[in-house]
Amino acid sequence: MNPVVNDFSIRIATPNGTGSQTSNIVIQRALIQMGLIASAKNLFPSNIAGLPTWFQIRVSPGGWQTMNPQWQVLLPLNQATIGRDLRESVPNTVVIENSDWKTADSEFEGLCRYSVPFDQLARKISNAKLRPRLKNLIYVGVVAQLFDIPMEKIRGALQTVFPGKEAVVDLNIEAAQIGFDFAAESLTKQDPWKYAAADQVGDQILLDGNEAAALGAIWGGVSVVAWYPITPASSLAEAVEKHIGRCRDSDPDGRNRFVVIQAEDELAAIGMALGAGWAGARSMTSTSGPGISLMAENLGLGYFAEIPTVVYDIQRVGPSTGLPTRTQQSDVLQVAFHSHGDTRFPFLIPACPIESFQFSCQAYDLAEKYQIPVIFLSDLDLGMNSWMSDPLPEPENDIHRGKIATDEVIARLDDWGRYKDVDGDGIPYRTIPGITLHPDAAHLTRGSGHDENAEYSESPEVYEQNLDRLARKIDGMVVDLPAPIRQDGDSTLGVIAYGTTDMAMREALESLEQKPSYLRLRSFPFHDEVESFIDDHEQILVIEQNQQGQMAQLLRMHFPQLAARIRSATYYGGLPLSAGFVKDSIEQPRRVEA
Amino acid sequence: MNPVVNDFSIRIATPNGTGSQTSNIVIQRALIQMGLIASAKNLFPSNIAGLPTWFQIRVSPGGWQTMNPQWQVLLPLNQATIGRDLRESVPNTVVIENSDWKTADSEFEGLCRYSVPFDQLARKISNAKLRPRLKNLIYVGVVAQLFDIPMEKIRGALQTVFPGKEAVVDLNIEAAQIGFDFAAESLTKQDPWKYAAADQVGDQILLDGNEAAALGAIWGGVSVVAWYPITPASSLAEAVEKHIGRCRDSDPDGRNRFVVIQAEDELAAIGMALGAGWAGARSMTSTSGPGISLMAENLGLGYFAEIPTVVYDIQRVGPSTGLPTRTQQSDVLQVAFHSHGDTRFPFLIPACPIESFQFSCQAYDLAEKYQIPVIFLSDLDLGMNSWMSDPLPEPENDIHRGKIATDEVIARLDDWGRYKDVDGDGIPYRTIPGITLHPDAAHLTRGSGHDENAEYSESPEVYEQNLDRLARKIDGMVVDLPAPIRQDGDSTLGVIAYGTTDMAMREALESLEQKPSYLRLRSFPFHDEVESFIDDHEQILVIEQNQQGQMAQLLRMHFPQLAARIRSATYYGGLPLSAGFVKDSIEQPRRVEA
Amino acid sequence: MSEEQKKPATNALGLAKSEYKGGPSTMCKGCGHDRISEAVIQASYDLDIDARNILKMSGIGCSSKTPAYFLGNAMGLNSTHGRMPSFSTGAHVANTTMSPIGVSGDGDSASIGMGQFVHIIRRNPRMVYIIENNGVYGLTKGQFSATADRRSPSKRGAFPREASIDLCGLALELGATFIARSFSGDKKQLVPLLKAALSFDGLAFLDVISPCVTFNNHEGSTKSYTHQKEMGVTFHDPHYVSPQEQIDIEYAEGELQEVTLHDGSKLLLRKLEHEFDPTDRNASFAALQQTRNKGEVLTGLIHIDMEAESLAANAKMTREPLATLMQGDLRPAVGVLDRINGGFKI
Amino acid sequence: MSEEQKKPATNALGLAKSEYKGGPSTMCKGCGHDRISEAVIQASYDLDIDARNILKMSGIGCSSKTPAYFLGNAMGLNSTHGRMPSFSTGAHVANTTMSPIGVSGDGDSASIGMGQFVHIIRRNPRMVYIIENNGVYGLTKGQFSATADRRSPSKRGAFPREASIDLCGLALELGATFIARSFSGDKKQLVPLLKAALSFDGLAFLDVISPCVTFNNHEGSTKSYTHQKEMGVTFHDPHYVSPQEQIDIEYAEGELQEVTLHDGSKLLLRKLEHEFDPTDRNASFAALQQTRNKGEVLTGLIHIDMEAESLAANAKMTREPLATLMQGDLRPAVGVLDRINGGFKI
Ligand SMILES: Cc1ncc(C[n+]2csc(CCOP(=O)(O)OP(=O)(O)O)c2C)c(N)n1
Ligand SMILES: Cc1ncc(C[n+]2csc(CCOP(=O)(O)OP(=O)(O)O)c2C)c(N)n1
Ligand code: SF4
Ligand code: SF4
Ligand SMILES: [Mg+2]
Ligand SMILES: [Mg+2]
Repeated sequence: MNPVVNDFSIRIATPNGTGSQTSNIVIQRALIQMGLIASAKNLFPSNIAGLPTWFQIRVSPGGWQTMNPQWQVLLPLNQATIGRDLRESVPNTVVIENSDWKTADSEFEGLCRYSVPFDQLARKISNAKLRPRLKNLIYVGVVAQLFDIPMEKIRGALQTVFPGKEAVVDLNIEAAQIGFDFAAESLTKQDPWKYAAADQVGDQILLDGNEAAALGAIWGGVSVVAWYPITPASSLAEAVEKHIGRCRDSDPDGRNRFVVIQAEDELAAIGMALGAGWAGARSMTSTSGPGISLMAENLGLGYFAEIPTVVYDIQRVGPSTGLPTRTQQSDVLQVAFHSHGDTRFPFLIPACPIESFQFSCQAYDLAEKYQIPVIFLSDLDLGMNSWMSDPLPEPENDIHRGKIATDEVIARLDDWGRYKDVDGDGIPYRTIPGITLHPDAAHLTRGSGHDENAEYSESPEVYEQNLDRLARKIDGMVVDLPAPIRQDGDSTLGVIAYGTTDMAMREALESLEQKPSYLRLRSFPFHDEVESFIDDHEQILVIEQNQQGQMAQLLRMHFPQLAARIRSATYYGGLPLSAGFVKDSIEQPRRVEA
Repeated sequence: MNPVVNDFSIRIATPNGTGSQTSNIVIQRALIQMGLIASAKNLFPSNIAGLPTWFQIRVSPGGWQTMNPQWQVLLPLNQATIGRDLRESVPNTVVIENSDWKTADSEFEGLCRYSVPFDQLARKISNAKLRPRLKNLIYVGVVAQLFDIPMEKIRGALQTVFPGKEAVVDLNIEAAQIGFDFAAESLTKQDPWKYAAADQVGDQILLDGNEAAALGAIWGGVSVVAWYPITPASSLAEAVEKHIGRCRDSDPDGRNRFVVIQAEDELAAIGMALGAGWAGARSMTSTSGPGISLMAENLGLGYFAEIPTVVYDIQRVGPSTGLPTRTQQSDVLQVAFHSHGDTRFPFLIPACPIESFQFSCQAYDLAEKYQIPVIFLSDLDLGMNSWMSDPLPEPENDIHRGKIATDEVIARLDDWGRYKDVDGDGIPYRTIPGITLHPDAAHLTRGSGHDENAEYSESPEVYEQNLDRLARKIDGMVVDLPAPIRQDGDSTLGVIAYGTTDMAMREALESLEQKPSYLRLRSFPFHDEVESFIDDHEQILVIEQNQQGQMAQLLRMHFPQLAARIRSATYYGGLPLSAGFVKDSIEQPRRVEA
Repeated sequence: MSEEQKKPATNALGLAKSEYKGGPSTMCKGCGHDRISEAVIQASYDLDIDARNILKMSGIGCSSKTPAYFLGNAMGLNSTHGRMPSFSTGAHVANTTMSPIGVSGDGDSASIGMGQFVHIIRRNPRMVYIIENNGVYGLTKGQFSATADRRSPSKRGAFPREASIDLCGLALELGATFIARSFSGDKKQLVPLLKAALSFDGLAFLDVISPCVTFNNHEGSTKSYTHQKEMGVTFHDPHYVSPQEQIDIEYAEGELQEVTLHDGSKLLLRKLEHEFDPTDRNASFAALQQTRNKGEVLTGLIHIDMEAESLAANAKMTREPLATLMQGDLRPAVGVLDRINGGFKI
Repeated sequence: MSEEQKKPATNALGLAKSEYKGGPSTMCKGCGHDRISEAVIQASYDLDIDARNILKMSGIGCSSKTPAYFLGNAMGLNSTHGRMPSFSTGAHVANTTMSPIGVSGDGDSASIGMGQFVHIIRRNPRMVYIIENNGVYGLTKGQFSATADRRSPSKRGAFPREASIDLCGLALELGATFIARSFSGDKKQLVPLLKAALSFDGLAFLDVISPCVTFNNHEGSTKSYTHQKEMGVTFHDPHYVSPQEQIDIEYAEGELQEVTLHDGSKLLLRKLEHEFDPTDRNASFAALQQTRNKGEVLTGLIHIDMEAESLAANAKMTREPLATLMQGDLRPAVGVLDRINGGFKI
């Protein structure tokens, strides 16, 4: 059998909360240390311990980090799902089974089977107390032996997981070695899969999108963080809290130049973020589905009273509680027109850790320049899965705080007013309480009708003019928003995608004979390039991870002249999108509606 | 000067909270007693006492109840706005001024001026204590004398305002008579306007849309009402509370077959309504802008867990607090896709009190048949202004509770499951706790992923199938939703409007030479007729009361093939829409965007 | 095995205790919440409850998942985070013949749900309201909740910055009519209190300390099993006697306080060290104050008010379920609309 | 008129009292809220406050409109209904050199805002939190609020169905650090309490009974001017002494309790009939209980805790305004990102 090198996926099925996560990460990291781009998808349940988890590690010559819906190697180490795991495997899948379990032989038909007496082997672990946890390392050793991961890479990986704790590393290595030795002695290689050192990694790093976004916030100058725990957004706020004190200098007295507040709920979190933005600090909150819904009213105030803040919406499967630990892109229409009345919220859509960092950092400038809550629209796949990435680049631009009505500005401007469009761009000069001290500056910010001087007004004309100015302001944002990325193909078909769909798109494009053009949206409101891209193609297919084709709808609304050519292909099962779905959608439209 | 009979508007400007409302209503009602359709628009501030209010009474040969943006007669009885009131009046407007105030003569240039020493006349009122309130009746008398309203009609109107309180009526009449006598003696008629008895009224009644909707709820069988006060929706819940005990029989022990709960906020109000709907009662809540935003999360649960309830959204000017006492139609996009994730909420759009009654009544059947929160989308103009209307008609249909999984049904159906699509229409059979007792019936309703048997599931396929069924269910609703009303014209232009825009539309159509076709939407999701109407016309103009042309956007999304021909004309100043705006938009597109 | 041994014991409805179970629990092993589910099962079995007359209501959290694991024959609604009270109120008024058991967590009720917690107490619908109190957000992995107290470090050693909430003290201040605190590890106390709660016509609030073994059972935690065993105090042992039962326990004169509940059942309180009459609101305040000042956690029946009216009584609601009223009951008689129209005639 | 008479009196900043006014009030004539605005004006004037260092925060309601009617030179934020606390917390931490005065209503704070009210007390940011308590929703025309008490009928004669909330009792139970109640009609008491509140480093909560003349000042109302005059009781007269001032009032030995506030100013409490030490939390509980049991409304300083740490102190926040930190303060130094990237290297 010809070996197939560095081109297969391993799926590891375990119950969650049993410590298997460490083992899984160790395998991934060992591969990275071999110079391979090893991407991992963690399919975990909304539960703390005991329910099924799958961890899937993919290595491919192209270094794709897309989820591979099929796996070539399976470790069905969860008795609750073993039947299903075997049934879902294609013929010839390599199965590393626990020979201590009674599973009908018929279940393994057509599969390539290695039996490992995990429970027995576990008894060899010297530290009896830690045995239940260390036991998971045995399969690491088996995998290492079978597929050629050198044990020193396993050790290296363990050292990144337990930095500075050599004793712990040794304990883990002992367990892994038991597996390794068993495999070497008792298993006969019958499959083609193997790893070999390569040079895919270079100076790439491994991190998840939420942590990258958290760092972006710190580099963007966030100083007030108000949040409420929710999966998959918690890790973003927690990462800010973890890093900010270490990255940002304290004041001369050693006191913090930031504050992180765990609010009592999302209504309060967004209230705090907006209160801070109003008072002049760079502020943020992070949340997901149910939380973004709860923020509706206050976001409307932020919009109408023109208060900067940044809201991270890490999308999960909706509606309602949905699947808290699965991914989707289904808050698009909601955030675009969030809150009652005529509103339009700008949002940024990162597709990788670097964009998470950059867009997050940039969001603070945008929020302050345009005096509006800016939504950072990511999702669970990007946010919580770890990604190989080039190192995060130092931001190119300095922090810009937009138009501030300092005392000098007020004195200089003819007849300044808080909501006066002095420059014709719809953007007024905002005050910072305690900083702007000019006698004309004081006013009461409010969500009710107000005139250019922030005075209460019920005048229809004033109201219309104000809404018109707001529309102008938001239209004008596109010059500063991340532009779409266009890549022309050799077909009359143009495909539009955004966010994490990008990974699957790029992999699919690579494999297509006739290549459609591809436009990746990175923000809303839309740039003119979006219109010209649509105009340039006879057919447009929008591929996205929600049921209704929400972005396609948004595009139809904005480009009615071109709406007729916009079709959409949607996946909404909650798993990270696969290249196969994209390829199929392009080649043989399935789930594609007019 | 030739008299102009029954074709002019009177605008009365007063500070609010001074009791002038009674006088204004008395004039309106006296005109109605003369057989005239006298429509009234109350332009009141968001304040309890002291701020400017305008009350505008219109009589026209066509009996139009649209707001007339111009007035022929002005009573500028608020010193705070007199300058502006005069300036906004067109030449020759009749002005009944308070001669006790010092207003520059120049302000009255070009106007037809009657001076009345209101303060002096007030001293003639015999009851000194009540003088401050009764004083307002003086202008009623003046108006009556100048424009030919018989004093017995004034008395008749007062009797409808103070039923059974003849002494109060007498006190009011005394004050009105003072005005009447003064006008008769001291004013010389110099204008053409007058009223004359006519036969416009027939058996028409006078009521506001909120009260009609409240009665619709009672006839629709509502039994649990949970609400939180907010203008302009409070009067709806309060009207239910006022009428329900008197209309609905008590139980044999004299106890209430309903409960009205003033909740602590809108989150709780919708929670209670959904809790009640889940447990089998017909339930409702009423709110407006900020409140509908706060309901986002719970409505998502209602959608996904398939719980019936009725939500009245009486729209006011947004975004944010906006103008709480002004009208708009700007929650359209929000309610259509409320809450995070893929959702689509059905809504009903009444255009008059009778439809308020009927749609409200019908909403309970719809909510239960389709197991979904149904939105009743009205607005301040319809809800809080009083309208002449034919009497409310007895509902044609009996109450229908939809598919209930009674014990017999479960026994009959093959393998019933709470979310199983037995009939192929996407609508499952729902249980009613305590009523459905079959051993298979018990389950836990949840907002998280669930299979056909309401069991928790994270399966991608199950999730997709469930969302698809929901989409099918909602698509299917159109057969039961109020169909659009189509009226063909003689032009290639088709105009689409909905809700209170209808009044202005109909009046404008009457006055147009070349008549466009007119389609009035009455619900969402859209009927096929909407598509064919668009298809039948070269150009489509959607006229609505919000800035973004939200319904036009919704139409573009749903009919992308036809989107290119959909333009929109929008008014969003908060006043009731005028026929003039509609006419202008059709004739010489202004504020019309692609 | 003899015939007799095979048949499981059954209650007056002929049901085995196992028939009061729900699905298999997905809690972590040792989680306090599972003990509370067991107590609910025990109490329901003992009280011969037909589970089909129970409404299981909850919010979001590990605790709020537990209704899936008890009374599998009852219907339930797992609502949104912090909103169990409003959903319960609605469900209750829709059908006052059903008994709602609301389960919530300290995050669910004391953080996001604080508003609804306060207001359901004011409204006093008939229901059992259990907070499975572990001082953390279990399901989102161990952040502090509002009942985490300042002395109690997280697993990583951080201390809460904010004052903690004593849910019983709060309920008492708000005028709650039935307030008890218990401990998931103390079935002997919890079960009779649950029974009394189920017999009470009004809101019966139970704050149950329920350690989170995964995130808040470590040394120093004041919501751990160890801490509760050390610092928990009670002033009386509860004993529940159903209306049919005889009081067959012997007590010394004056040792026993008897509270007769709305359904005729009795809660007997055997006095321990301290004198304390939980029907006296001032005494309840004092007992709470006194123990708190000492850093103790008072458990047992803390307050009961047999005079207060429940929501349904107060709102003069029919005793029929609104949920089953028919067209004839709901739609006003023919002619009523004419009268209404007449009233709008000018 | 002599030269001297013409010039209005000014304070240490050289400002006339009129310069502390706001826009003309749009409250109903006689509304209690206007009296509270006046008290804020008076206190600010007396304290020589530069209004530009004040943040006026509010929610939605008649009460929440009043920040437009005082301190016209201060900036303010009229937020959303019930959310003043969160907006204030955010604004406060953004710039701890400013003093927030939050104004709310009983509807705004005790109904929709209950959650945020509870949690801001736990968090204890430095601010003055005033609830203008009239027992009704003024702005939406007279529905009961959660502080309406069961004995107090609406204008149309209906009685509230639910237990009322005593905001001071609640704040005390929650561990509030400064709790006072006053009456909009009692400037002599309200002004010194406001001054003390402004000098306090922590959340200073003032529950001010403020009759709504339009909807809740009728006979039988327990939030009317008459009722408050009849049933209001206090245990001590407050007198505020700024750090610069001498204590020039003469009191008998033991008649005076002195509380030194964070900025060195003093609140002198002249004892009336009862002994009562508001720094003793147990005494505060007792005083509240005792008066409530008699149907009285206790006013004055109810509790003060000079030991508790405020939010900013607790969070070890810099004393610089975060609002004005510059690129150099905010963005980590060059090289830090390399270090971070290094940490992600496998
Ligand atoms: C609106 C909303 N915000 C946040 C969450 C995320 N969330 C789920 S459970 C939970 C906390 C649960 O804590 P608690 O009620 O104490 O329950 P426990 O898990 O400790 O039993 C949170 C914050 C959510 N589901 N909904
Ligand atoms: C989310 C939301 N719900 C409802 C309203 C309507 N509303 C405005 S003010 C108010 C009550 C105000 O009562 P209170 O706080 O006591 O102030 P008061 O007018 O009595 O001073 C309500 C319910 C609103 N503005 N926003
Ligand atoms: S995380 Fe804590 S609360 Fe949740 S199930 Fe585990 S032990 Fe119980
Ligand atoms: S309605 Fe009441 S609270 Fe509002 S301004 Fe008038 S008196 Fe004051
Ligand atoms: Mg908890
Ligand atoms: Mg109030």
